[in-house]
Amino acid sequence: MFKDIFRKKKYVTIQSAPMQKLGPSDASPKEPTTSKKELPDGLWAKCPKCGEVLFNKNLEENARVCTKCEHHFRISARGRLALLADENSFEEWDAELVSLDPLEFPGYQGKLMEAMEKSGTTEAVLTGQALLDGIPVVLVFNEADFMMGSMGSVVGEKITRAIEKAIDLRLPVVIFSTSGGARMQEGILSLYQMAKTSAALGRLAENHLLYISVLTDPTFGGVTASYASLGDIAIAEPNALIGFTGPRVIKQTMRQELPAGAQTAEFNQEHGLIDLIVGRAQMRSVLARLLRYHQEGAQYGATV
Amino acid sequence: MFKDIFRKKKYVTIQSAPMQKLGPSDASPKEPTTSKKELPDGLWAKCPKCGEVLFNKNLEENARVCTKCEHHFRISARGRLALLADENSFEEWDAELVSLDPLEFPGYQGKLMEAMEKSGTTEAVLTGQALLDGIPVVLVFNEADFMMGSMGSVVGEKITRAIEKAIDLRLPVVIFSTSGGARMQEGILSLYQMAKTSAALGRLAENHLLYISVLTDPTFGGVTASYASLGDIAIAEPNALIGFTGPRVIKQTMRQELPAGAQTAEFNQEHGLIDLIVGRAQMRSVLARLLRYHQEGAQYGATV
Amino acid sequence: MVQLFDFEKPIEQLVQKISELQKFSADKEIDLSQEVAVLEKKVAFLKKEIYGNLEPWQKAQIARHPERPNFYDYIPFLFEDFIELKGDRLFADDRSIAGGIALFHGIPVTVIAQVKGKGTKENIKRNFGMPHPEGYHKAIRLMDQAEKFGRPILTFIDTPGAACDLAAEERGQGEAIARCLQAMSGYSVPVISTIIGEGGSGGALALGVGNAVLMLENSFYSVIAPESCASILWKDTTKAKEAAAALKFTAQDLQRLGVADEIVREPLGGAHKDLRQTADELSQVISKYLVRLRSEKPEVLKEKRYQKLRAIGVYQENSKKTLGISEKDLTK
Amino acid sequence: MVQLFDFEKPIEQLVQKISELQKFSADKEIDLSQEVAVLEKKVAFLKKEIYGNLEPWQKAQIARHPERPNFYDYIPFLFEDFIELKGDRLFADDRSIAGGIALFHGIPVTVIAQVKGKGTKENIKRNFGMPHPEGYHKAIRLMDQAEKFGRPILTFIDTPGAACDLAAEERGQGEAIARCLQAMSGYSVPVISTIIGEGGSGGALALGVGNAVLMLENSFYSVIAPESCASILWKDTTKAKEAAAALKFTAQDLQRLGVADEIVREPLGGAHKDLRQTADELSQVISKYLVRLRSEKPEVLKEKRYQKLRAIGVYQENSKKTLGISEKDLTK
Ligand SMILES: [Zn+2]
Ligand SMILES: [Zn+2]
Repeated sequence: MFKDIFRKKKYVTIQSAPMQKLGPSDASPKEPTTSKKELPDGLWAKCPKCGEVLFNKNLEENARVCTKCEHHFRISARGRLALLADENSFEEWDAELVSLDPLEFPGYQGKLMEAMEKSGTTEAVLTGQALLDGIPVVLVFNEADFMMGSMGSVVGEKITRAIEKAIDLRLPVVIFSTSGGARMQEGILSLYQMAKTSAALGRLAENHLLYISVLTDPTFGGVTASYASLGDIAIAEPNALIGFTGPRVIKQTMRQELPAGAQTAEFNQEHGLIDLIVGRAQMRSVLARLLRYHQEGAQYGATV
Repeated sequence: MFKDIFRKKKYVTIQSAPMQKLGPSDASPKEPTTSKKELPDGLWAKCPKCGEVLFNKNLEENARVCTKCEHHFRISARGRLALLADENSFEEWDAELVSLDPLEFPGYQGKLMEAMEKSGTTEAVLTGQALLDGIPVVLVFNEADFMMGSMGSVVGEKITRAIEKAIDLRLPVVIFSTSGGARMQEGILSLYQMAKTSAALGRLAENHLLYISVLTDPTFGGVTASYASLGDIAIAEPNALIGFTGPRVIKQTMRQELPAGAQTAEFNQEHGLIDLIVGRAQMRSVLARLLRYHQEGAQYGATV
Repeated sequence: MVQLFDFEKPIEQLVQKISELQKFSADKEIDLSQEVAVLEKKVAFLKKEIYGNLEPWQKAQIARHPERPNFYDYIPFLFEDFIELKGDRLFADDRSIAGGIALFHGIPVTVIAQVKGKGTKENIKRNFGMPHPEGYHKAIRLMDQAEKFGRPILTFIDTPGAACDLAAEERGQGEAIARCLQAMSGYSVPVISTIIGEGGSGGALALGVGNAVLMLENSFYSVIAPESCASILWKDTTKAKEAAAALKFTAQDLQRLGVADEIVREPLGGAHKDLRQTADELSQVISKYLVRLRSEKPEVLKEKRYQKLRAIGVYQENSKKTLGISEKDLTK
Repeated sequence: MVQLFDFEKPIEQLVQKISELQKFSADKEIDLSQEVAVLEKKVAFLKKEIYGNLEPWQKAQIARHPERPNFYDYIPFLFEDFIELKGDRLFADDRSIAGGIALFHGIPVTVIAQVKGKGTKENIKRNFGMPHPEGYHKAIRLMDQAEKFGRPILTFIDTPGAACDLAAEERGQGEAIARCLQAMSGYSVPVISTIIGEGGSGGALALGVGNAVLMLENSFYSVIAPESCASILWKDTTKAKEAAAALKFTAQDLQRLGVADEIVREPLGGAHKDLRQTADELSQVISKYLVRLRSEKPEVLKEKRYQKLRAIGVYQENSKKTLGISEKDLTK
């Protein structure tokens, strides 16, 4: 049953080219940053912030940022990769890892198949090595279209392997998180991926290697409570929703209505949790500067 | 002019005996924990908390804790020493260090002389080595009667030397702080004693040696902002006032009236700044247990 | 009186019948000892039958029992001495996490425990055992000291989950938990984590990065509360029972999935039926692991803890292999 | 227009007289160039006379001048690039302390600076340059990263003192400063601290534990504000001038007392008279020390910083020695 999917898609190193299609991540944007789509698929998208109707083609060309109000639409893992990595520099890792259904959880297999079809990828994370403005770096991207980037065994394992490889290669790590949190359908195994990825990042830190965490809309739950919050430098995209507990659960559980603007990137920065808010257009150059200033040889340690 | 004072007092190792006179520290207690004395010196003291008139003799025998309401009166450095150290075990260090007047600060020399007379000691800190319930420990006590325990060059130097000696001897350190803060009359030199003592405690920590800070009434300013706040374990006496800025200055500067109970030991504990509040009667046994559990050989590290 | 669950009622009814019979026998001076003996046997059988075959949802109910022993209840039975140390040195003392230095079988250890309250008043004080960031910061502070002084760390987990309110969000609940996970994964001292009641999601996991993970027989440890899971899956919180089964969160499940190392036996009916017996079992099992772990070198302890985490997860790596999902695959 | 102090007014009056004279000369077409030249010489002389002999209290006024350059003013002149990094990851981002990574003479450095606002609105945002505990926590977080990645640390001090309100007390102002002192004392990277304006008490010292301590010519660095000192000593805040003299807080005093390593020259009248010139001087002096410190081994840097602190203080050790207090004693 799964077989066909794996035959159909052969994940080898793909070329990154700035103008390639970045979607379809936001074709059906989720609340609360975006409202339900009212337009036919493919051609147009309506900006959930300013209401502008945008040609999808123009939106793609603008890195899926609204040309009128700079609202950041969601973007696929490969779309982000294309915006950041130098051409032909990306080498994907561990694409062959796929999820099983260890708990025989009701409906999980079907959900996995749906997610693969929707996202065109095998799991909720893309990992590998690339050059960013000439600087070698390990890149990790959550894929929102795959079960809202949720972390099960495969996501945890792929991220952990990427970090471990970064240690071997003495490379910095940049992780773009977009996730609803731990993946319920793998139960305790998902929960412990939080510990596993955090432990791997601990090793990275012991090796004095840089980790930049870029939090994008949305980052919640077990992902906020693990790798997304452990960056030496924490960057967020403007207006991204970031938190531990989602606003709906807070309302249901605590009967507490969050104030306007709560859990936005700006709110998180106000509360000391985010170093920098960087728009998608500036992301590559900011990352390049930060990576460059952390390259070995640039620092004191290497000069003596 | 100072000479007589040094001839008069010969500070050699003194014996600690539980029943020795603990005062006269509180003969003239300072606001805000205690009101102005209305009783003739020596014989009686009035409890500033419950109003009870107490025989000074009884008060001394009860470690200067009110026999009715358990209010903790201030107590001299040597009074504390007597309550804690095993008999004949105390070896005083650096008693010969005395203050100069490096800034030729108006009135400082006179204040030093007054302080010596009032306190019967040469400076605002007493340092040395002792046994506490058989456990070797470095002990440091601020002396409130010496310029309200303020830290100038001598206090900073004596504390730093005590910490450095503790490192040499691989002993834990217990410091009882009682201080208004850095000593204005030595200007920047006083200020840098904060950095000096903190740096020495940093070395102690690197050596994996225990530091217990006991904060007593009052601990403020540059002492709170240095050695008093760096304990692995922070203990406070009940109801002791502890803070960075004194309530009067906050009121004057910020026109902000502190709420009742602010800056008490209990307030500080509520705000996460104090591990334990320990009454004077239990202090020795609590310290003994903590010291014992930290003795080398008691831990995992030493067994492998 | 101790609150009873529906599934316990057949036992209780039988027990009542016996006492009625005994009263009747005494009043009327009729010998019914044989009948009583038969019934008592039946009670014993029923207890084994019912308590021995509890469903996940029933275990969750026992784990959440209002009279289930909490950390403070265990202290006098587990430790020769316990000195509680408070505060995160940053913001507050969080009473849903207790920490301190204890003497366990003669060995100084650092103890960190989540604590639910008994009764409404204490529960409010302890936020129903749901820690805020300051609780995790306190835990890290005290565990860092354990590492500094080479003391083993014992953690006790009992929480519905981390606090989920605006204050928690403002003070970085996610980062606080993540820092706790990272800190625990890096220690060179032995770390033993025991789930004594409810192990709710990331809030529980934050204290769960042990060299050994132990679970009381009727505790559970789950990625999500069964009610929330039912609400998401079936938009129906009353289906918590089904969700409880689907989540595989019992001690037995977790042992099978490579998370729990050992299950600590509880008296029939749950820990609240006999605190001392539970504490004795707990003490013995922890001691067994502590002795074992203390014989390891610091760097080995750290490495083994990492490898333990590293091995958790089930996935398919070679895409040529058939994707049959079976018990065998759990061995990876 | 730039605010003038009373002691500057003779200069200003003379300057005005010259411009009046020049206007008169132009209007009436009378040659007064000789008279103007004489007056201009007199201005030059007066400037040297006045600015070259400033009293401590006058220097304090210059250091506190509302238009004195703050850290943000210096950025474009000191650094090729500056990336500001925010937040303590615990509670808030304190805007009275700015931190980040900068490129200084081509070298990546971590920069931490206290920042007063310009004007009321910005001053409120920056709490008049008085940091709360979260500011010090942010500083420690960023400096710890500098240590982790082997980057030199540059700190810039400009604060009336740490925040002194209830919120600061609640969140442990004392401990936050103490932790900052301890952290700075333990780094193995070069640390250079420069007082660019007001160095107010413990709040300033928290960023002052450098291998080198530099002071702008008109900055001051004091254990207590002169007003507070006057209030305590003479119950009279108007005697701040006398207190300023007693406290020996000028750059020259601090160099003599073994705290300041070098004084960075300012233009006559103070840094606000010529930002670029001040920044250039500052850049050169920092660069000189940075080159020197970068040639040292990490463990040596740490040890030397400790020994520098260790040597600060003046006291009498041998009681047999006469207690004459003189300049000589300052050598200890
Ligand atoms: Zn728009
Ligand atoms: Zn009393």
